[in-house]
Amino acid sequence: MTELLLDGLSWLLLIGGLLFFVAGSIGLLRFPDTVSRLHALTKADTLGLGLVIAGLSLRADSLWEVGQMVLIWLLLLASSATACQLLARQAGEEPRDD
Amino acid sequence: MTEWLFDGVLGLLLLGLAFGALHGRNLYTSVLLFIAFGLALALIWARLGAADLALAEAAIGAGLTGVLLFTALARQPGPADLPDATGTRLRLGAAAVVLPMLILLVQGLAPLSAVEPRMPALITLHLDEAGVSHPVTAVLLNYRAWDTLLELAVLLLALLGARQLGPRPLELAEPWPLLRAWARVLAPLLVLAAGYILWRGASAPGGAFQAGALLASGVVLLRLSGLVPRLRWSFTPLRLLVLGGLLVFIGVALMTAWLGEGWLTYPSGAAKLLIVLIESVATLSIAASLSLLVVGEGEDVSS
Amino acid sequence: MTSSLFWMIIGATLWLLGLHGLLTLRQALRRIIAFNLMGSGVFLVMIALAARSQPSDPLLVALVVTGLVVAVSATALALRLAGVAQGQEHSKGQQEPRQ
Amino acid sequence: MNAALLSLSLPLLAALLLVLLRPARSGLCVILMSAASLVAAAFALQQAISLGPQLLQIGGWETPLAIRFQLTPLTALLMVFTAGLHLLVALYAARSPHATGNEDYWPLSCLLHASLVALWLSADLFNLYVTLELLSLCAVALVALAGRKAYRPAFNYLMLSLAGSLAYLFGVALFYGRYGVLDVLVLAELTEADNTTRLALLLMSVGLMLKAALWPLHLWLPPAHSGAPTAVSALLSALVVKGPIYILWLIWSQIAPPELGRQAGFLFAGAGILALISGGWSALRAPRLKMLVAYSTVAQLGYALLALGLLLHWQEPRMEAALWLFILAHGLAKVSMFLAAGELQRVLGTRRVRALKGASQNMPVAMATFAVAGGSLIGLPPSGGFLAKWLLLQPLFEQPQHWPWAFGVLLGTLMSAAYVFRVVALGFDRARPNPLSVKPDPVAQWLAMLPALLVLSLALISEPLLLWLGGVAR
Repeated sequence: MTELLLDGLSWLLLIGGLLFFVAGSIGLLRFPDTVSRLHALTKADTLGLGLVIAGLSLRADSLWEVGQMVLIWLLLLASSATACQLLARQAGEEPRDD
Repeated sequence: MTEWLFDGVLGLLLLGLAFGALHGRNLYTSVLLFIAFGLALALIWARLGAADLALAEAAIGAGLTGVLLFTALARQPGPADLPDATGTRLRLGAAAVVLPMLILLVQGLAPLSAVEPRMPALITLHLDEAGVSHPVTAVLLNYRAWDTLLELAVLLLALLGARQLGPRPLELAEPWPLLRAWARVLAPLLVLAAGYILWRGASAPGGAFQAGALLASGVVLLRLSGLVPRLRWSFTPLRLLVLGGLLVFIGVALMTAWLGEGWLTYPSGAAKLLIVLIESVATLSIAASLSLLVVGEGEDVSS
Repeated sequence: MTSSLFWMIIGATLWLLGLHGLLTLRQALRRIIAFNLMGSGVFLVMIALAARSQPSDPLLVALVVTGLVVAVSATALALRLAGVAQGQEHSKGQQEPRQ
Repeated sequence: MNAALLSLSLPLLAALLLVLLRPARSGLCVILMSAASLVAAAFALQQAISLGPQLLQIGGWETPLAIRFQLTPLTALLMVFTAGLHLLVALYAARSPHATGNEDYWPLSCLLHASLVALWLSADLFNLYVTLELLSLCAVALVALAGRKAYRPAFNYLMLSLAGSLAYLFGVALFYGRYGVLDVLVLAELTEADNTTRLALLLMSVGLMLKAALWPLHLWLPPAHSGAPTAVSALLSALVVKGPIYILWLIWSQIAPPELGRQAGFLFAGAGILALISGGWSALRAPRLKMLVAYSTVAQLGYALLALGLLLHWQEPRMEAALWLFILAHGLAKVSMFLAAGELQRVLGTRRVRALKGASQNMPVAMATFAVAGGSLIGLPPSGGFLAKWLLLQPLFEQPQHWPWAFGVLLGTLMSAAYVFRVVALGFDRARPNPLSVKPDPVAQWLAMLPALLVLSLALISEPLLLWLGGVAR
């Protein structure tokens, strides 16, 4: 029973994460200016990857694997936050970039 | 069945991304889709059992090419949004030429899937004499080391060629505390990861090129956050770093030809040592060359 | 049809897509992308050929790693060249080029 | 074999040291290096003739696993040719710095030398691809030395050259997929005339023809070769395009099954005749001197293509000697012609052909160089060009059904005579010459004359040369 529940929950999380990725990618392509593109991008990064990792953690064999995945997520969170701030600053300095 | 579904979706996605990258609405979309294409390709390499290549594609193919494309896009003088101005008639004409070629290609390729390759057996047979236990590294640095040597020369030539094109000043914004702080954290991690990938290359997927690309990304990061001074070609140690891989490689080739058994024939027992030596120096050279290609600012050639 | 043949055909299609782009496109950046697609097409054919045996033929994987580095070097040079060639055409007639 | 390896590593090492140390007198270093490499190559040639063809397994691995170097009299001869031409161009370039662009010319020309030697020696299809890429990146970097006006031609050159390489690589992948080996000599015994082989040969030939600027894929060549600095134009026309031609010869005469060769040979020969005519016509109409010389390269490569085509079509071994003699004679004559053209262009301060009026009164040596080199291109006796054409025509005259080919060659000869005389007639005009913009440099003009004199001297040793080439080619 717990097996089944865990499995279902993990699928739910995975699908949710993928949806965020798809939405983020479409946003990156379709949004008109830098700031809204960044908005789409960071959503996909943080939430999408977070959900996927949560989903995969439920299927992991050992805590060691979960730890690795969480480490990856943290690393990505920090760099995407930095990169995003940097891009936003750059976009703010220019009047309009496209 | 699931496997076919996965393969089919991945293949069609790849072609779709490729088409989008070529004919995207504007250059920005094209570049973006091209990077996505590179990542999809890395996935396919992993699916087809070429983990070395997946690593290399993610680091060099998608990562570095993407950065280079974005740099070029930012320096685009004209409005980048205009779609490409080619006539529909030309496109259709070219398609009419290219489509029959597809039939030809498929006809030529179809019999190949049934052919049994015999090289893998030969490679495994000699693996314990090669000095490394990972077959791809053994091919790259022992069986076909001459290819790898020439490939380092190709990288050097790209650098020398880019140098002829005049200075390309890098306009850095005022260095910014958050970026600097993060770069300080990330750079050592990248060095660590590069070292690990290099060391792992002897027994598992990984190796000099992947490690070099990672190191280069660290250097680029540090340079962009203003933590490293300008990379000057006139600075002799930098040139030594760029040329080191080739010099050591040729040195080994000459030594083995002169004193040993023949051109690039490693003496038995010393193979592992020589391969590690060549790989480490080559990693540094590759890292230096790639970083110069990305953030090198060039100088007047006469300087 | 085997999986290896499927990927070979995808690779060949990719190569032709790149070739078509190279023949018809005029913007330098797009042509460079087209060249890269052609390269990826050949590499895909090679890796599909490598996947005929289990594990993958290491020789072909090594050849593709070499080819990839060559392609990236060429791309870097081509992008720089395209940049300066375009910049120069852009400034033509407006001002005397610097230097 | 060691002499050949020395001849290969000298330029490679010299290039790296030049980049690293940036000596003040790079020119002198390169002259000494290429002279040493020439001596080593000559030694290798002597060895190859006395001991016969030699093979080296790189890394000491068994045959299909290792890349192999093959040293045959032909590859050794090509090594001597490469080192010799590099030496001649370096002598001129050291004398006239304006012909090089900037100091980076020296390491780049050394790398060009090294990559060509690596190409001649290699007997492995993928290794040949790497050397081809090395060669084209080197050539592009050299063209870019000319500065801003050359960037656009250099970019087009690079893109087409890369596309050609990828077509070639596709062919290599097909060969490996079909036969499981990359070694040329092993493949030679395995190949069969099936669909895959045919496709692989087609892709490789198209790629190589694009890279060698063989008609009809030659359009990138004239702007790139004429836009480069003078010494670079000479190297490109005399050496770089010969690399892909060598590989083309290698895959068709060694790997391809003879029945496929017979079919393709006819197409090659036809393309050769068309190259002669269209290249000659464009050269005749070219407004600029260096453009004229560059189009003449397109036309002259037609002879090589014709010789290769007839060699394959009739399996006629005499054509082999003709092919290589064409390559040698064209290389020497073209170096002279480009150097003379560059010298004329610099002294007169203009690139137009029309400005040459009466130039012989001020620069007799340069004009004479142009005339002598042109004589060899036309095929006037006594010259290397005449010998090569004689070898080509002999089998054509023997049977009446071959006379149409001979007629094509005749037409090509008339065209080349026309464009050479167009320049020479203007130059030796007794009219009032155009004013000079800088003082002519007689030493540089004599240095440009040197290769042309060598072409003439090929005729003096014609008999042993022909006998020997007949042996080499086999």
